[in-house]
Amino acid sequence: MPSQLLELYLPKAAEIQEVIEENSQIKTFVLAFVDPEYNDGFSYEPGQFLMVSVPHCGEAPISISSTPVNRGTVHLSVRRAGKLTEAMHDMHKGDVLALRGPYGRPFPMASLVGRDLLFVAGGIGLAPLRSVINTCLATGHERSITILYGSRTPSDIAFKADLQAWGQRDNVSCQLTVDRAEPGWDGAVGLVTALLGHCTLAPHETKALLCGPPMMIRAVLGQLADRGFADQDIITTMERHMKCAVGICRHCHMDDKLVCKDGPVFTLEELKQLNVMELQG
Amino acid sequence: MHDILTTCVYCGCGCGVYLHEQRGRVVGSSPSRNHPVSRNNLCVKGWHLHEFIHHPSRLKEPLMRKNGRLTPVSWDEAMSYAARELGRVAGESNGSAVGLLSSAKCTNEENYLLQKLARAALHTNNIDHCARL
Amino acid sequence: MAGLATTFGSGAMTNSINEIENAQVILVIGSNTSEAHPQVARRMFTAMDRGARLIVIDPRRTLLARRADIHLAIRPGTDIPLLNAMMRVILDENLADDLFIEMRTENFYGLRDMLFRLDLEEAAGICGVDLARIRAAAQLYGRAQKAVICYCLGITQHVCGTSNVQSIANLAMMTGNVEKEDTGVDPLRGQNNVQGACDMGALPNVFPSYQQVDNDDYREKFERAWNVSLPPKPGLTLMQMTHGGKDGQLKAMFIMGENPVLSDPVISKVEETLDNLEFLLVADIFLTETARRAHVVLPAASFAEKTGTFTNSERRVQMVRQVIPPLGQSRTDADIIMDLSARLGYVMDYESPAEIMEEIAMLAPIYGGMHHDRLENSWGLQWPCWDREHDGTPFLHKYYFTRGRGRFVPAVHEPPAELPDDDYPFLLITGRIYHQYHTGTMSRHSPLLSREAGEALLQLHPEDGRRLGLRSGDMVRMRSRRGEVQVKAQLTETVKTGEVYTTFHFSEMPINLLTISAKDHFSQCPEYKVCAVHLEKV
Amino acid sequence: MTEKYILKKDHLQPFLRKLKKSHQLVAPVQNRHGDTLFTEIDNLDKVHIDLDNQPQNSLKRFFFPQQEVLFTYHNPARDSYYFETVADESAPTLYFGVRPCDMSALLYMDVVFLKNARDPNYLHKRQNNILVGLNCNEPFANCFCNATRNGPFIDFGFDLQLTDLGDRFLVEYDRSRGQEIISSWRQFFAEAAESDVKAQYQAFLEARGKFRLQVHLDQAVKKLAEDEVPESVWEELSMRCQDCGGCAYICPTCTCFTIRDQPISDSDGERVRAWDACTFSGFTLMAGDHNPVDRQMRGIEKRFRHKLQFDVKKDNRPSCVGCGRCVNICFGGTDIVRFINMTCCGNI
Repeated sequence: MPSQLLELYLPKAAEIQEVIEENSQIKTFVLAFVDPEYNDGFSYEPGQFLMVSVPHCGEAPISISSTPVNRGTVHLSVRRAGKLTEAMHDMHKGDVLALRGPYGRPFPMASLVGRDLLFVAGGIGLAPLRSVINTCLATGHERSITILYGSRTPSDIAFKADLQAWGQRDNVSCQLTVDRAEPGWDGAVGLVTALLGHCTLAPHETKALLCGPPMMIRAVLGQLADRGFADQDIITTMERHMKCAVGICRHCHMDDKLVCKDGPVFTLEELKQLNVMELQG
Repeated sequence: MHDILTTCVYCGCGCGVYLHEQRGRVVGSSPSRNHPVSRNNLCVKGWHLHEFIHHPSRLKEPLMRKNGRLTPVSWDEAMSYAARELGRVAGESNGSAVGLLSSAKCTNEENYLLQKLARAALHTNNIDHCARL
Repeated sequence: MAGLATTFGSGAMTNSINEIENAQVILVIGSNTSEAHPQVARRMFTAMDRGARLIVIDPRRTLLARRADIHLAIRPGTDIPLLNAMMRVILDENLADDLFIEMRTENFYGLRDMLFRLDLEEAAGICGVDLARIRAAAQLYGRAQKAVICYCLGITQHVCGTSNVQSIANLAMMTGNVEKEDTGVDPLRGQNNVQGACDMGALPNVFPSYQQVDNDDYREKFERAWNVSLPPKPGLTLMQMTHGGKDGQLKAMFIMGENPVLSDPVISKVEETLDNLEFLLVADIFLTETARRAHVVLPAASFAEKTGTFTNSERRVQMVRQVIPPLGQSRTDADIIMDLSARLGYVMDYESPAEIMEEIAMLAPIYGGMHHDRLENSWGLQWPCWDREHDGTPFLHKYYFTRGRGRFVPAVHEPPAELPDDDYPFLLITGRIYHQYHTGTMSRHSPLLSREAGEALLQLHPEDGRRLGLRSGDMVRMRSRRGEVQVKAQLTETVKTGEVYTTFHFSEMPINLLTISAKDHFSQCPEYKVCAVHLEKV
Repeated sequence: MTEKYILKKDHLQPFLRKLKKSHQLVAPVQNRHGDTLFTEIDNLDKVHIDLDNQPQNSLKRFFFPQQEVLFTYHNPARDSYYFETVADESAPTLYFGVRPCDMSALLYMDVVFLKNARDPNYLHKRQNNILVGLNCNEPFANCFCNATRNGPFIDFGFDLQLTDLGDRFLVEYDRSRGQEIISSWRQFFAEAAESDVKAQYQAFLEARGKFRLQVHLDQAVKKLAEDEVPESVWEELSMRCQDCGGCAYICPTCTCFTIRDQPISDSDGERVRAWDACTFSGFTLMAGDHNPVDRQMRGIEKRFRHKLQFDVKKDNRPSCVGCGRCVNICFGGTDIVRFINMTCCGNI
């Protein structure tokens, strides 16, 4: 039995190097594979995800939030949602879980070169986009980058360090908003679509990358369409129940497409051919 | 893989179900095509009949309460203690202070034996099961 | 079960499951058939595809109710006025089967007098269904040549459970819809072998085959067979045992394969009783809530690890075959009982379950011809099966009712023990759901079933939800006069306003802390289907 | 034109006994209860091989078991988490009496399990077998493989294929392994005469005329592709589906599965693959109770669209082999044939 065939579902052990508390609901786990040789050889692209195994909890797909430019570790930002993510939140530095991947079709990084970039994210939605942003900045993206990030409350704002760093870059404009203010917050209050209203964007020059809760996605898509954004210039990443992540078990199907193989990154043009719950009214 | 015909243990329809045995484990369940009730299909519980059989929290050894905690003991210790207690209470009350609950999930033969144990060995008619629920 | 015993003389399903496919009209009352008895619902769907008409009487708009030609969304606990109203309409439009009444029944005049005194408008008012729809249902049932009635715990779990059943029997006898193929009155027994457990005499008042313990001839027969003297007085029922309380009569109990701490009403009383026993022995396959309170817990073999027989709802005795040996040190319940009996000085020695069934066949007339070798090579036999030559009985009372003539027993409305009021404005109905079973001992240990239905949900009408500020998924604190639980709300049109529904499968939401211990005087069945609760957002 | 041979019917049992020396034998066996199932035969003389009735189970569970351990995991301490693969001891197997529908179903499963990625467990079992088919002279009551165009006779996918010609079988081979078997057991096979080949073709023509079910599958596929299926059809289906999963579990081409951890102890467990059905609501339920599909309304619709629309678009043929096993088993009285009738002719 050729051994490499056995690997299809077999995860690789990975040790937690560091746990960053983003907010009460989200933690970022910095991981490195226990096998150093495999760890060095490990590479991925922004937008791809890993199947994370936790003892007795099975597996769950989690998108990689770090940039592939920094080799040696991977960041997984995890929101407390189900049995596996709850178990992860109880893990500390030095604990071992297991990963397999990378899986999925990444963001089309090549098509972003030479275009203005608009990132719109809500809550944990910033995780996959963070990988794209940091990669663009690391590879010297000249055109302007606009980042709009919405959270529920100021204490819910995640990736504060990154937002700080992005703010200092001259070609990056980073704007935050919250649903509900808290004392000491002097920033914008309201939906991320309000921020979008004030941005001056050239639709034909800009690529929009979105990720967040379905309501936010629907609202933003509406605005972008009104401002003349072409469907193939709007890119998002979808979340679905996954089991095999290699296109066999069909849990993640959207009509005839599989989110694990044909996604998770889709352009709006592709999504419109499918009846996708997130797009319906 | 061997298919052994048995009767479903869930509701009162009594479907004919094949349990698939492989290397000492029950690894699947499927309907009998010609059985008068199942007729080649099962409800969702029938199709997953095999899933609870090998669950790790199945009771696998007798337990006895020792200073407040249920601790594993041998069959002989558990049974002799049980027989002594049941016999004592039945003897002292001529059977009226001992009660037995049988189960609609056990077989006819086991229900018959339990009511015989109650009446013949413990001299009581205090036996019932949740037929009313 | 007791209800039918008095009217027909036998408490089991009169006809077989497959006959439902040929019925012209199917009346389903107090049964969520597609969730509790899917194979029976399958026959109903087949019958409907062949042109049969379906009447569903259920407070909730279940899947079956949505499929029905006529759905009477009755107010819980008012089955008798509805059935009486239907019978009155059948009388007024002389759809009764006078020949059948004359030849096969008795005391019809007692029923007729009560029906003529009935005020139809008032009866319709009590059960909250408009009279025109009751009339339509009565006409539909009355005009059919072949009509069947299926009922379940929605009928029996009331203080007037026995009268409910007798009213159903009255309706069937009045229209001659019994004693014939493809007709009948079918109690859908809830569990795989509840029919068998009753047949085997696991009841306080009867030996196997319903031979009364206080009948001297029967008792002497068993005393000779078992050569031991037997107690003459009927024993305590389940509720009398588990609700004895501190000063209850019982000092020791042996509970085999049951979980009363979760399935009996007023759990606080049950726990108090069990904790005050000097000795509690439990045999089960998992450490249930009841087993945790025992002094000794014995590991039992599951149905896949032993051989024996189950009797299903249509009286079919079928083989259960061992697939694998008992796990770990567990032993079959039969071995446990035989070992215990020997230690108590009464030796029972049977080499195999087949030998036990031989003894049953000798002592229980309706199981006279049930031998494992016959059951081994057939799809089982339906009792009564008098001897080895007899091929079983597909439908009962073929020429005569077991008790000779079917007896009409008129019944009048008996309101539930506890109705909603200002303090407890909502009416709680408890019951089952499709993916789980009973107290979850088996079904909650099945990964896929737990994925499909993993937690308790309280079905609540959207309007009530809005008034209480609740959305689906919010937690609700639900209180009755006896206890309190927290449960997740599920807003749905399945239930009417003012009524809520939940289940007893989930130990973390022990609904039976709230239910009432009022029970039917005759059958001792507790009133699970009606009690008053108060709801508030957590 | 592959050469064709003749195998006398009374030589069948001796021929199987020879092959049984090197292979586990699976064939349709009628048990004492009267059901016919594909069964692993221990003793050839104690079983009644039944070639007159359709085996109620297909070959699905022999290649894609209802529950299968992928590997075991061990977590003795917080900083130690390792895995052990399970040696798959499935012996080389000879599947005898495989009808065209079940043979085609195997080829469909190959596409699912081996096209996007090569599933190790499936591949090991698939490489390890001999397939001996049997053409259908007498289609069964619920068969409609003529509508799905993979029966009643087929000419690909098998190692050996038999056609019943009365007192003898006409034998053909499609793959080298079949040819090897014929050459290594030459004493069982005679050259087929021209008349035998003609008789086979005659049997094929007759068989094509014996289908009792009239199924307009192509029309339904066209209507689905052009989205002309009225909403009333989906509503009727959603009122009938009672969420049993039986249509998917019994179907030889339904291969969806779930993967879960089944603990054995506090520190050890098995990662298990088990059958799943797209009609279950838990199939698409995500963490945090978010479900993109409303099962009651859309569960059964997804299954029929997948078989008759999406797979037609992807592999330009429906993923239904017309075996008829799901006909008349549905608790709500629907199945793929009734769905097709509802879509095309508006009645149930």
